[in-house]
Amino acid sequence: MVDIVFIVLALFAIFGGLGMILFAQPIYCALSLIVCLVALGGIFALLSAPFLFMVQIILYAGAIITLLLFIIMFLNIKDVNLPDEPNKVTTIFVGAALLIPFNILILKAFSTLPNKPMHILGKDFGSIHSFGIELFRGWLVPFELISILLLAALVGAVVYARKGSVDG
Amino acid sequence: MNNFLLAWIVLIPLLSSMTLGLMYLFSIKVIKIPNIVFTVLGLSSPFLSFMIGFSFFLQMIGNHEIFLYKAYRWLSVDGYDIDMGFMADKLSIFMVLFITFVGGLIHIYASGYMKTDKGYGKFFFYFNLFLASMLLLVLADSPIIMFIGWEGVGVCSYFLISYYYEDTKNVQAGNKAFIANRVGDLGFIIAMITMIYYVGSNGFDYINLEAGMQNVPINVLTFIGSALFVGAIGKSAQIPLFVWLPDAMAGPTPVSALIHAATMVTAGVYMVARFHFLYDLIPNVGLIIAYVGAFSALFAAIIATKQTDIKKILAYSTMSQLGYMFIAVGLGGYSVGIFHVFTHAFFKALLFMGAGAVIVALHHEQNIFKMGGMRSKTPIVYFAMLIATLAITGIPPFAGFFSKDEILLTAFSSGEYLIWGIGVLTAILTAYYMFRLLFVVFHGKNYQESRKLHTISKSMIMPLIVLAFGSIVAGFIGIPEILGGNNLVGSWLNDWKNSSLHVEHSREFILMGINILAAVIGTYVAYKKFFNYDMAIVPKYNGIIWKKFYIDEIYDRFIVKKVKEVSIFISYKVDVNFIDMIVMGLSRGFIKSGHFISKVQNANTRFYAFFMLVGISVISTYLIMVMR
Amino acid sequence: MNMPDFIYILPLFFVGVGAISLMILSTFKTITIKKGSVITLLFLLFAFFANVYNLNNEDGVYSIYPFVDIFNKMIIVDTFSGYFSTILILGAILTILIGLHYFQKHKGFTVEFFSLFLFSVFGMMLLVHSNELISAFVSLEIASISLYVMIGFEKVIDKRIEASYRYLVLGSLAGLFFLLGTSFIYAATQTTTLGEIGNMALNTVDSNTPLLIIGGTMILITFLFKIAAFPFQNWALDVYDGAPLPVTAYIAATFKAAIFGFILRLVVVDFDLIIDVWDKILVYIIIFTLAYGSFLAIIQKSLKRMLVASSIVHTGYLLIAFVSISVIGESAASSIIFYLVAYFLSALGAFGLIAYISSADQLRITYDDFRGFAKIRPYMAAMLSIFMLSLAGIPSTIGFIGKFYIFTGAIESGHSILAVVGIIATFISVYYYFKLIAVMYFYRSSEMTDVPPLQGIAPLIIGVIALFIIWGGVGNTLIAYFPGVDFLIDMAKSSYESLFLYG
Amino acid sequence: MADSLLSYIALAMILFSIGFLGVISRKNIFIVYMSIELMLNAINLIFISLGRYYETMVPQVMAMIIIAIAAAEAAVFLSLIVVLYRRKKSLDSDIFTVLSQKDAHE
Amino acid sequence: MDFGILSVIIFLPMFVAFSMLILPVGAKGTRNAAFLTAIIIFILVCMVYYNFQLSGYMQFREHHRWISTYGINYSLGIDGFSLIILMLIATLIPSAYLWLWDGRTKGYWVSMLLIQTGITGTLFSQDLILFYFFWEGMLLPVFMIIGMFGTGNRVFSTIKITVYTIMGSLFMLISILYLGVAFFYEFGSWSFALNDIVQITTLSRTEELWLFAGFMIAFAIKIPLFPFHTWLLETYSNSPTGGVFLLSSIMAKLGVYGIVRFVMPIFPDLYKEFAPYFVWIGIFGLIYFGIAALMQTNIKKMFAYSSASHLGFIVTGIFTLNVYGMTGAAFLIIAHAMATGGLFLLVGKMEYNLGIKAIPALGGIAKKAPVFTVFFGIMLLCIVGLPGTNGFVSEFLIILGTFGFSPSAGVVSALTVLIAASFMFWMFQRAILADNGNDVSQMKDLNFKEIVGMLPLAFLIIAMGVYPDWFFYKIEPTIQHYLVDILEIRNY
Repeated sequence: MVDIVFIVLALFAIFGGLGMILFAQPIYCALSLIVCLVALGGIFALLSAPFLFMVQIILYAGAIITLLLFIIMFLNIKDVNLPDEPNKVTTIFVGAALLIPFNILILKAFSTLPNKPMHILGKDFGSIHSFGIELFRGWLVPFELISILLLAALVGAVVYARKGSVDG
Repeated sequence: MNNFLLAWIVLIPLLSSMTLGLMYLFSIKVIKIPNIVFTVLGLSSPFLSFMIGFSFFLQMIGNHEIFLYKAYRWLSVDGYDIDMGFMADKLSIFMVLFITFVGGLIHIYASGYMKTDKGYGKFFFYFNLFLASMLLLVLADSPIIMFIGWEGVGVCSYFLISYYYEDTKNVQAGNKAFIANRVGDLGFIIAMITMIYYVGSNGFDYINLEAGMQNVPINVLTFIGSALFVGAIGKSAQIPLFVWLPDAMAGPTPVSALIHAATMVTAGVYMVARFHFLYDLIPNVGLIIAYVGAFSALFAAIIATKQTDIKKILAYSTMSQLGYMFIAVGLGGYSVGIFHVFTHAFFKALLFMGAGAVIVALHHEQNIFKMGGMRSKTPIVYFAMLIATLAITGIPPFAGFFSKDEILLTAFSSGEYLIWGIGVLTAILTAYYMFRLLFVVFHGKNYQESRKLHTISKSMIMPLIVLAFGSIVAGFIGIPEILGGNNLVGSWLNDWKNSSLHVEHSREFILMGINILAAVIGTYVAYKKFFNYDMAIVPKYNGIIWKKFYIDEIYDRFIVKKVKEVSIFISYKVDVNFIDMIVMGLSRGFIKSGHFISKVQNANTRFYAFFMLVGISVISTYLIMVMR
Repeated sequence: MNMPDFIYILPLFFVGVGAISLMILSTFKTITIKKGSVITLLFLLFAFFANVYNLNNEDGVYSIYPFVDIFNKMIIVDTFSGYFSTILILGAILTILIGLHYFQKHKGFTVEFFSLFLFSVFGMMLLVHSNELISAFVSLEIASISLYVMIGFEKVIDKRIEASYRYLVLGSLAGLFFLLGTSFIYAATQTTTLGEIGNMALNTVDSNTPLLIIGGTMILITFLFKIAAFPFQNWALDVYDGAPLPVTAYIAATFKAAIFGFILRLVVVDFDLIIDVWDKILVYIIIFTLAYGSFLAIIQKSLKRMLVASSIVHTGYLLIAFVSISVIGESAASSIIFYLVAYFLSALGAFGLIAYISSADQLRITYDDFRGFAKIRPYMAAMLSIFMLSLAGIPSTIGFIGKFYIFTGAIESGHSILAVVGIIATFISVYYYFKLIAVMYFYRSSEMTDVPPLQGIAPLIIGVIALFIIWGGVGNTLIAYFPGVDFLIDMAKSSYESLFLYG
Repeated sequence: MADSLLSYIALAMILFSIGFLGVISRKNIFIVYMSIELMLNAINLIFISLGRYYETMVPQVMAMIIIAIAAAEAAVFLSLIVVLYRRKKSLDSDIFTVLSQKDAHE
Repeated sequence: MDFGILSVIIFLPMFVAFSMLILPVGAKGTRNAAFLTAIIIFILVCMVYYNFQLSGYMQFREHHRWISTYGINYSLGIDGFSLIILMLIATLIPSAYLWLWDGRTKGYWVSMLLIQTGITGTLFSQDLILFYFFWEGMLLPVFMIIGMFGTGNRVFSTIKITVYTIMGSLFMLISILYLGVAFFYEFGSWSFALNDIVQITTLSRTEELWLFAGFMIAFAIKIPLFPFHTWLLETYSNSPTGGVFLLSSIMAKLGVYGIVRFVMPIFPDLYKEFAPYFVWIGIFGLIYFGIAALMQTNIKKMFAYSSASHLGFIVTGIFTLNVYGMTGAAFLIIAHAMATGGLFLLVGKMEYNLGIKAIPALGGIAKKAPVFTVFFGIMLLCIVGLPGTNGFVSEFLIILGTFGFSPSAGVVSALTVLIAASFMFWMFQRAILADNGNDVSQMKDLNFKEIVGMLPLAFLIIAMGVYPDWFFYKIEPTIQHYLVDILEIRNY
């Protein structure tokens, strides 16, 4: 049962990803990405990470991609503005070929880890409670740093988004 | 002992020349110095040297003393010392005497000849320097010091030949002389260095060399002897290095008289005589020397028969006479050779000076066929020239007869009949071309009467007379025993007297007769052809003899031109197109690769990412292989 | 809160607070560029003094985890980080001083720029202080994101935003490999804290090594990307060229130092066991990096691009020392540190001076524009020459000593071939560095009135840098009781020692 | 299948590869951005599966941090896209070639 | 001599140069200061010469720590071989300054002073890194002086010589570093001092070969030996007088000096093993460059070739492995420095007056400038190796040494007397003596200062030719030391 769920979700994720890189229209791509991300969220849940499942749905599918869609709409890109991409598929195949050794390498390395059952753990694991405790006990520094990172990104976004005096 | 005076024989002309040189520079840059100052300085040095030399000569009479004087240690490397040493034995003193004497006379002559020249002081600077070098050459006690003089002589001749340096031709002639001499020097240096290694372990003066020579392998000695002889060939203008001598006539006539007749060119002969102890051990090389001399004599005589330039005729005759000398020294008759050097110095100097006088009188005309009838115009010169011509032709009792006769006698008695034959043949030719010259210049008729002659100063005439006298009597010091003389030269130089030189009296007389006959034949032919020659006709010569057997052209074509081609090939082809190409090609290659690589730098983000992907892929592949 | 611990993070604190306060201040119209820069300088100076205070620790070499119960060993303060912080802060200070003229002349800059600038300094400093991979990545991101924006700050210029875009895409892409590597290392060792990784690796030698190696390799890829090594170098030329000159100077001089500060710590402390695996890869990477940079630099006509291309070459030199670490840890690491200082000074000087010269207008860009420069501005030309000589590694400059250490180390560790390749690269570099000197001195100028005369603080600062370069190269041969070259290398060595205080 | 760590890793790597392919094959800068987001998510998947594998919360925290980083990048990226589109009126990343060596100021 | 006389000799010119740069002094003031410096250094060098002991070992040693981490020391010292080059420098430079007296800018004088520092520093260094330091440092002022004050395609030739010589010296640097590392591995401490480096025993033959090559390439380029000579032509023909003077008369010799000072003691076995090859390379260069010089129309290029030809001969000399050849080489270094230096000064004047370098465009100088011609002639005769000049003594000794090394090589090397004579005299004919109808009315004869400057050279050329032994005795113990102690040749 879990296997089937996993396979279905994995297929959704993969096809979502493929759709993202294959569709010409950005809007379709964004939608494919949402499919992919939601499927991934499902897999997170399979991996006993309910909090992250939630975050994935809300933050990614909800916020970031919505923002993306908003900007796509906002820019109102017409078909003529879309770049012509004749070599797309060729590049993908060549790139895929080049990525094979990389993937083999990584899978080979992971196969050295001993096999362990991966069924869903109890309620406590992955819950917001245990998550919060881990975050604030052990990972305060990165957490605080994230805030500074976001501040910096904020300043950057402001700088870019602000209309320059000679902008055009 | 007052041996240090030996050094002064050399030092006096040297100092005098230095003073002259500085004074000359001073005079052209600051204040003009009157010529008389130069004259006094320039002329006094040969005679002072002559006096000193004569004093040694006097001390030497009757004993076999050798005077040595080591001034200072010239060089000391690795415990091996070479001294700046002077040595006077009979040979060197003999040379010193006639060099200073004849040289002094030529100095006097030059003071008249060069009177109006702007570089009067410079001329005497060179002249004295030359004299100093020549004296060093003969007075040196070791080959290396001799070489200093040897080269000094060469470079002075260069400067004197190219004395009128504004004209390219003169400088070229000087260059030619110097380079040809240098070829000879190459041989000299090689010989010298070989000697140091094989012979000179105890010291490098003649005495030690002579002692050391005995136990050296014969092939080494042969090598040394041959190399040395190359030096002699260069200096004494023998085949094949003679080409410079005729061209050297570009210098002022006193130069020709001094250098190319009396002194410098005889250095080769002197050198062979000086190394008699070496050549005694290697008679084969001596024979080669004799043959080279013989052929040079003949060759030069043949060329001389067709020349028209008065000085060139004399130059070829010099070469021819030098050939005689080499015949003598090559066959071991060192004293004979030196005797001929001695007599030759007188009459050849006389010939040149006479010719010079004629040339001056005719406003520097040198073609004999444009002269003519000078007998009446310049009678003293005529008689001087006549005596000299008779002397060179070998008419008894003039100087040349005795020495030439002895040479031919030497050749005959050594059993080298071919050489003897060539010698006789050359004697005929000598008589022919010398009288040809004399007849054309002094007896030719229909010359341009209207020409106004340049006056010949007394200082030019006086030495002529002295030398004419010398040309008559010089031979008497070497009258062979057969004629009742006691061969002063031979006994003076008896160290070098070849013991094998004994033939029957009757045969000696016959030989003498043949010589006289040869001279007469030559003279007669010349008389027939050129006495009262019609000067209106300037003969146009052609043919191989007039062209001097194309030797110059051959050298030019096969050596000079080739070297120049190689030079151009090296400096403009190899260096520029090959070696520099590699260097520049390397840098161009760098820049080219830079441009090639910059294609990667195409500002395409996707491409950059792709490039990264390739890198990652390669690294992954490597890791897969490493980690199994 | 105990005071000593706080003192240790005071430099970081000052910079971070400075960044945030400038962000707030930037909303006020009254804060001009000049005032902003003064404030920035003020914060940086505080940080600098705090840092120097820390460095002058009475124990000599020190190593401390401040607030260990809260920060959980994720931040470390030791001589090593102090040394690098000094470089970074100094770089920032110098950049501000040199670039002030430039920022004032160019319209596009606002006070936010200084805020971002301080953010990036903060990120870099944090990077050398991080003792944990995730924090390190976050620090790296802080620095990078600030830099992306700083590069594209003048968004009216195509060049700038393109550079920004390219750096953003490729930088993020490269950053992903860092995360990937972290995940693998975590998979192998169940920790991301430096020091513990090494211990875990020691304990579980066999089973998880492949994962550790791959994780390390992934991090190495990011590292190679950030320092612009082959084959991850393409961005460098575009980005540096596209960036405003002071920013280019800043990135070239300091960012490399920060990256090396972290990676040295990581490699020396944790990857001791697996570093040999990379030797062969790195050898090829170095050769290609040197070749690529050299060939690219030789064809450049623009001075800026030449300096940038040559910075790839300098990356190659640094990597030579990096390879040597596996054999001769101490001297190789300290030679990297020394070379970083040498390059930092030379590059900052060179870029800074060019920035100063071309701040008024874009007139002096190519070699040819510098024709006869020595006649107009002899002192500037002399300084520029000193920088070029130092970059080329000619004796009597600090660059020579740096190269000396690196090549000696390479030979010592048996990588003679790398030393030879490095030498060849140096030899090529002579061509393009000396070309500038030749152009400045050997030609007559045509028209030369537009150069800003020597005024303000920038030329003074650059002059001081030039003197420092000479001092670093000559040392104490002339002045007997003055610290010589030894001083710098001793510092480098003690900072290396501090990495092992907690074994 | 869902019990094996390797299958999760494989899925993650596939997604990562797809993302990489997107970066190298697509000119549209939106899609480039989305590809990077996808890759980030793939890494998240690795972390989370590792968390499950070792039964610890740490990787989940890391994944959370990564999501935050992605958000920060998104802010800058998207604003940059706006700037780029405004200036170039195009989303084709291939036309941004001011800085290529060919066009470098001579 | 406890005040560090060698340091003073090295750094006084540099100090003066920098002072002049900073102080607001004009060209004239700088020139006076430079000349004064040269004179002071001459006096100091005379003191050194006077106090020099007749032994083959290093004297006047100075030793200070410099970069102690790597055992690099500031270590100076001289022996007989350095001494003669030092004397040469001290004599030549004031003379040259008198010649360059008028019309040079401040930068010119500063460069000259800096070059002097580089040269003397190179000469005294006993530590390999220090040596490299000065060796490279020397290049910079040369670079400046050629580039700023040269003629023709000066920038190109400047870059060429710089890149060329730096290439060589960088290979040497690698070799030096390698030696340092080898010393470290063998003895456990760092040192680059020559005395320490020579003790290394662990190098394999292959390593030694590479290191040897590294050193030799650097020196061969500087000298220059065939085939590393192509920088020479452009540089010599485009350099200003002072630059080419120093390049030809001193710096080229420093290449030879480097071989003797460093290559010989560090690689004695290879030195002996490769001696035949280098003897032949030298002889080949001698002939090759000599022939190439023949058809050069640019007078400075011709001298460049002539210089290269003689330097080949010097190299032959130092590789003959016997006292004759090596002393001869040392002597030829002096002789050639004086003659070539003098010639370049003279030609520089000619160029300065007439603005032409092509031989066909010259001629008739002798008439216009007799004193000039006299000095020209003396230098020329020295180059040609005429007895009575020191050129002969040295050539003779080298040929002697070469003959001792191999008779065939000796015989071939004797060709030098012919080759030099042919091109030099031909040039003399065309450029100076013969009147080719060219306008040389601008040519001025030497003025008083120039005569004073040239006199020491001319005097020494002749004095050393007439009484060479007087100059020999300071060198010989050093050469003996090289051969017996370093090369361990006892019976040669």
